[in-house]
Amino acid sequence: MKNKVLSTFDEAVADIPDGASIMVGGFGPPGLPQNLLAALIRQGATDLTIITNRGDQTNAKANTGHLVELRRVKKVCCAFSASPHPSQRNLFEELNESGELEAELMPQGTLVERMRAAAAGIGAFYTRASVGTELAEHKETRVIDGKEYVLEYPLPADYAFIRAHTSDTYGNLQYELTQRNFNPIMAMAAKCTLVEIEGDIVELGGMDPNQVHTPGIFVDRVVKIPPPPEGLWTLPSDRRA
Amino acid sequence: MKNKVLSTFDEAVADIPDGASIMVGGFGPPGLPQNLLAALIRQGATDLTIITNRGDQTNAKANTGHLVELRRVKKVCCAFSASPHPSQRNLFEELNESGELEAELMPQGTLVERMRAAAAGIGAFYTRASVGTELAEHKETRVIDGKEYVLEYPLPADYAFIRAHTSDTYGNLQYELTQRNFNPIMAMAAKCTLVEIEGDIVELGGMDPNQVHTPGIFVDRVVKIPPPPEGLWTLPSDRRA
Amino acid sequence: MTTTEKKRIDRQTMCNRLAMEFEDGWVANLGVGMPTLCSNYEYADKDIVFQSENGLIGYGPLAAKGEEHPNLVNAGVQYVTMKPGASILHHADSFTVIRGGYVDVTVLGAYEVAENGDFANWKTLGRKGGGIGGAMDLAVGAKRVWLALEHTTRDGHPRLLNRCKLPVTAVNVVSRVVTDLGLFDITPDGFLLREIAPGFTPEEVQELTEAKLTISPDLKEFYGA
Amino acid sequence: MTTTEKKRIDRQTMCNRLAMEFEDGWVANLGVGMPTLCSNYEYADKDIVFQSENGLIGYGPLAAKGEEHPNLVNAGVQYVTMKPGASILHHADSFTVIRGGYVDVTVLGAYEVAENGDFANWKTLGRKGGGIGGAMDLAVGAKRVWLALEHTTRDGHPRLLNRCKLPVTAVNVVSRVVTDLGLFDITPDGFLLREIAPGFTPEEVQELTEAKLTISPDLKEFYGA
Repeated sequence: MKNKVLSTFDEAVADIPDGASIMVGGFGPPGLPQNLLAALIRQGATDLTIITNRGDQTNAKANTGHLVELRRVKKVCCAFSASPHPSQRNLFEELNESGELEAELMPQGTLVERMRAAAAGIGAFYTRASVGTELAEHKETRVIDGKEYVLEYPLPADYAFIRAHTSDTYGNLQYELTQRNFNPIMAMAAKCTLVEIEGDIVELGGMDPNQVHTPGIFVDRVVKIPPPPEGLWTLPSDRRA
Repeated sequence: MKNKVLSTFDEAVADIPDGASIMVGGFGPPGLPQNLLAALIRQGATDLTIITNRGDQTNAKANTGHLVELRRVKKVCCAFSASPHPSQRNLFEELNESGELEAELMPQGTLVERMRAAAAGIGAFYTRASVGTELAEHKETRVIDGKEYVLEYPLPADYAFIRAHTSDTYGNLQYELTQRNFNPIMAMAAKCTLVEIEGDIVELGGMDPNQVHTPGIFVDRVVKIPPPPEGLWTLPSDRRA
Repeated sequence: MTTTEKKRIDRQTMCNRLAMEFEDGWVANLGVGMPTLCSNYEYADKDIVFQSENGLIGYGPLAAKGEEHPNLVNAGVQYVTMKPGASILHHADSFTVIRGGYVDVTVLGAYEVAENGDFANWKTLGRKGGGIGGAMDLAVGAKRVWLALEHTTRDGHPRLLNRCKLPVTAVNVVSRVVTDLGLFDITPDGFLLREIAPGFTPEEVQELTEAKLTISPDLKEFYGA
Repeated sequence: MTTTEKKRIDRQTMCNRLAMEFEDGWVANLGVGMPTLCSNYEYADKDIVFQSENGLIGYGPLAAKGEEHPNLVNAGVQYVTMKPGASILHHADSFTVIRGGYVDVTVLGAYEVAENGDFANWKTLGRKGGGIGGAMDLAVGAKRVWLALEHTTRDGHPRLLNRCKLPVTAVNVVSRVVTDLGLFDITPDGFLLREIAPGFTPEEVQELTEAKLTISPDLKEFYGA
């Protein structure tokens, strides 16, 4: 099976064009593809659509928020488009308010289900999440079995940036604990999936077929994260500091 | 976490009422819950709705086909409602033709996606499978992004009968190789999930949280398969004989 | 009621009061912020399985400083531990748990709650964006939606309303509310005051509430206050 | 064409002909029955990943007798082996692979195929039931739908038709067909005969075909026959 391992993150992101849509995995630090994001920041692509859980992060250097600060993001699809408290109001929110950036906000379950629909060839689906709220105001609804549902459409992307623990050379992946989160679904939903690996990249046959979380058929490029300072690692102590 | 282990299959199926809907896992012998089916056959519940990949099997003693032969099945939802060749025509097919039994036939991907919709609180979904065929004749269709889709509704069940390799006492499950098939989805889609275990039932904490295929929150009753002849095991040599 | 000193309920006691209603074997999802305090309650012989949106089932107390696992957080991105029997799902399967009805109770925070069971917790006035997270899915998917919130805003405006003024998170879903002034059920008749903060009279609580309260004939002092 | 002895193509050669068109790295799904023979082809330095509906990715040859793993079968419930790098999905994820466009080619059997790309392979005349399996999902999801079938029925009726007479499996999806008489592409103009069985003339093949054939200006003898 094809060897998908590249040696640098810069190679991995080199062909990403302006205007690309990119899913960015992670839920908090676990599973966040910091090294791919850092490479994309160096690479320069602009006019990007970012699909990620939180749109409202602008403090990290290797986060989608930094792309927002650099004015390289035109749209963000997310489950958080404002910080929890008005006092934490940040640039992302200001750009959204001024219309310089479009933030499409949706329930987290709808976000991931729309990705899954894109992955699974589902044309649209009905969910109860957001029924009766302002998010459903201009959406089609339907009563099924006595309950109201909102119609939601697939959310595909050109690229997925994800982080996993272990890979083989074909890109079969294993995640560690809550590093999993959105990452397996993004790998299935995007046309081209880029993965940064924390642990080992093993030879073909080195991973138990029963314990592959994301099969390599969904994965296109794999890069091992180098040790710090070259490689980016977030440790709990960084967050507590 | 709650201990869900029972000692006999007869206990596990004791409360299943007439008229119940039951998902039966397995794809070929791997993952087929033979011991739960044998217990259900002993138990006597009738007027059943069976949801399973193949409706057209009547040769095995511990298969859904035996329930059909005993005239205890009113409906089967499946991806096969006739044997591949007319010469293999069997009782299931005859009962379907005479109207004594209803067979609802659908594409295999639709079958499992309808189960997943039931599991995931999805009210309905659009798929391209069966578009333009007689299966879609009386179904709602919609053109999305230039392609025609058929609307499909959830397929829930009262019970799921599945087979796994390893369990812990809470019902966290691991499957072995293609034993997995429909089983994880059925566990999520049914109100009450019964599992037969080929290998070990380990203590809480004895299974790697990263490698649980079906979390115990989806599982209700677990029984270890005893050695033959009491326990039913199908080995490849049985099928080749 | 005897006239004791007026005492608003502290947040941990509020959450304890909901937590003690959890039943053995329940799967519970706790919202970020105050609801997380429900995990501090001592459940004794009751076995509660905590589930979080990011796919973690069966998490335990917060990790001790220096013992955090870098890849193990709950929905509030707090470093947690796992109980024996824990497991991990991806996000789509995690929301199958949530929307599919496998969560027995979710305790959420809120800005407002209305007597018809609507509540608002994702967007404040005058802001274009908001923070939904898993709240809208939990609100429609969990078997029980309970809220923990301060009875009034910092300015003293009531949060228990006839109808929500802020954009709602879901309609007609809340069945129980705890505030620093009492424990309420939401019934077809609206808010039912079941337990009241020490020293407060039902009239005083009504004064701080926009919606009309029904007072339980069995009204008690707030348990544990 | 020289006049050689008439020779219908055998099934393995038919499937080899399709198999040799597979490209390096493709994910392939082979239907039960004749199409399975595509896995016997010697792909040499081309790496083909075989996927089956029951969630197996990267399976290898049939298991030797006595060496079958009881929990390892392909979609035809044949005991198979795994190649290094194989993995297992559950059925819903497996049909994500299939409907989601990750299958580069599916080779299916069929009773009939029409010049507009419709085909029929799940139900015969006079029967109420049928056997669909994964065929309808593969037909709409795979990037390429290729068929391997006998050119005529046992009674000599053509299977390459203007329009399908049997209930169709999918509409407008087939792009390539191999029969025991030749290799055909389906183009906007219908069937294009590209390679022909030894000893047959295009006129003879047309005689056994309901649909009007276009003959490739580059018509060759069936490769490998």
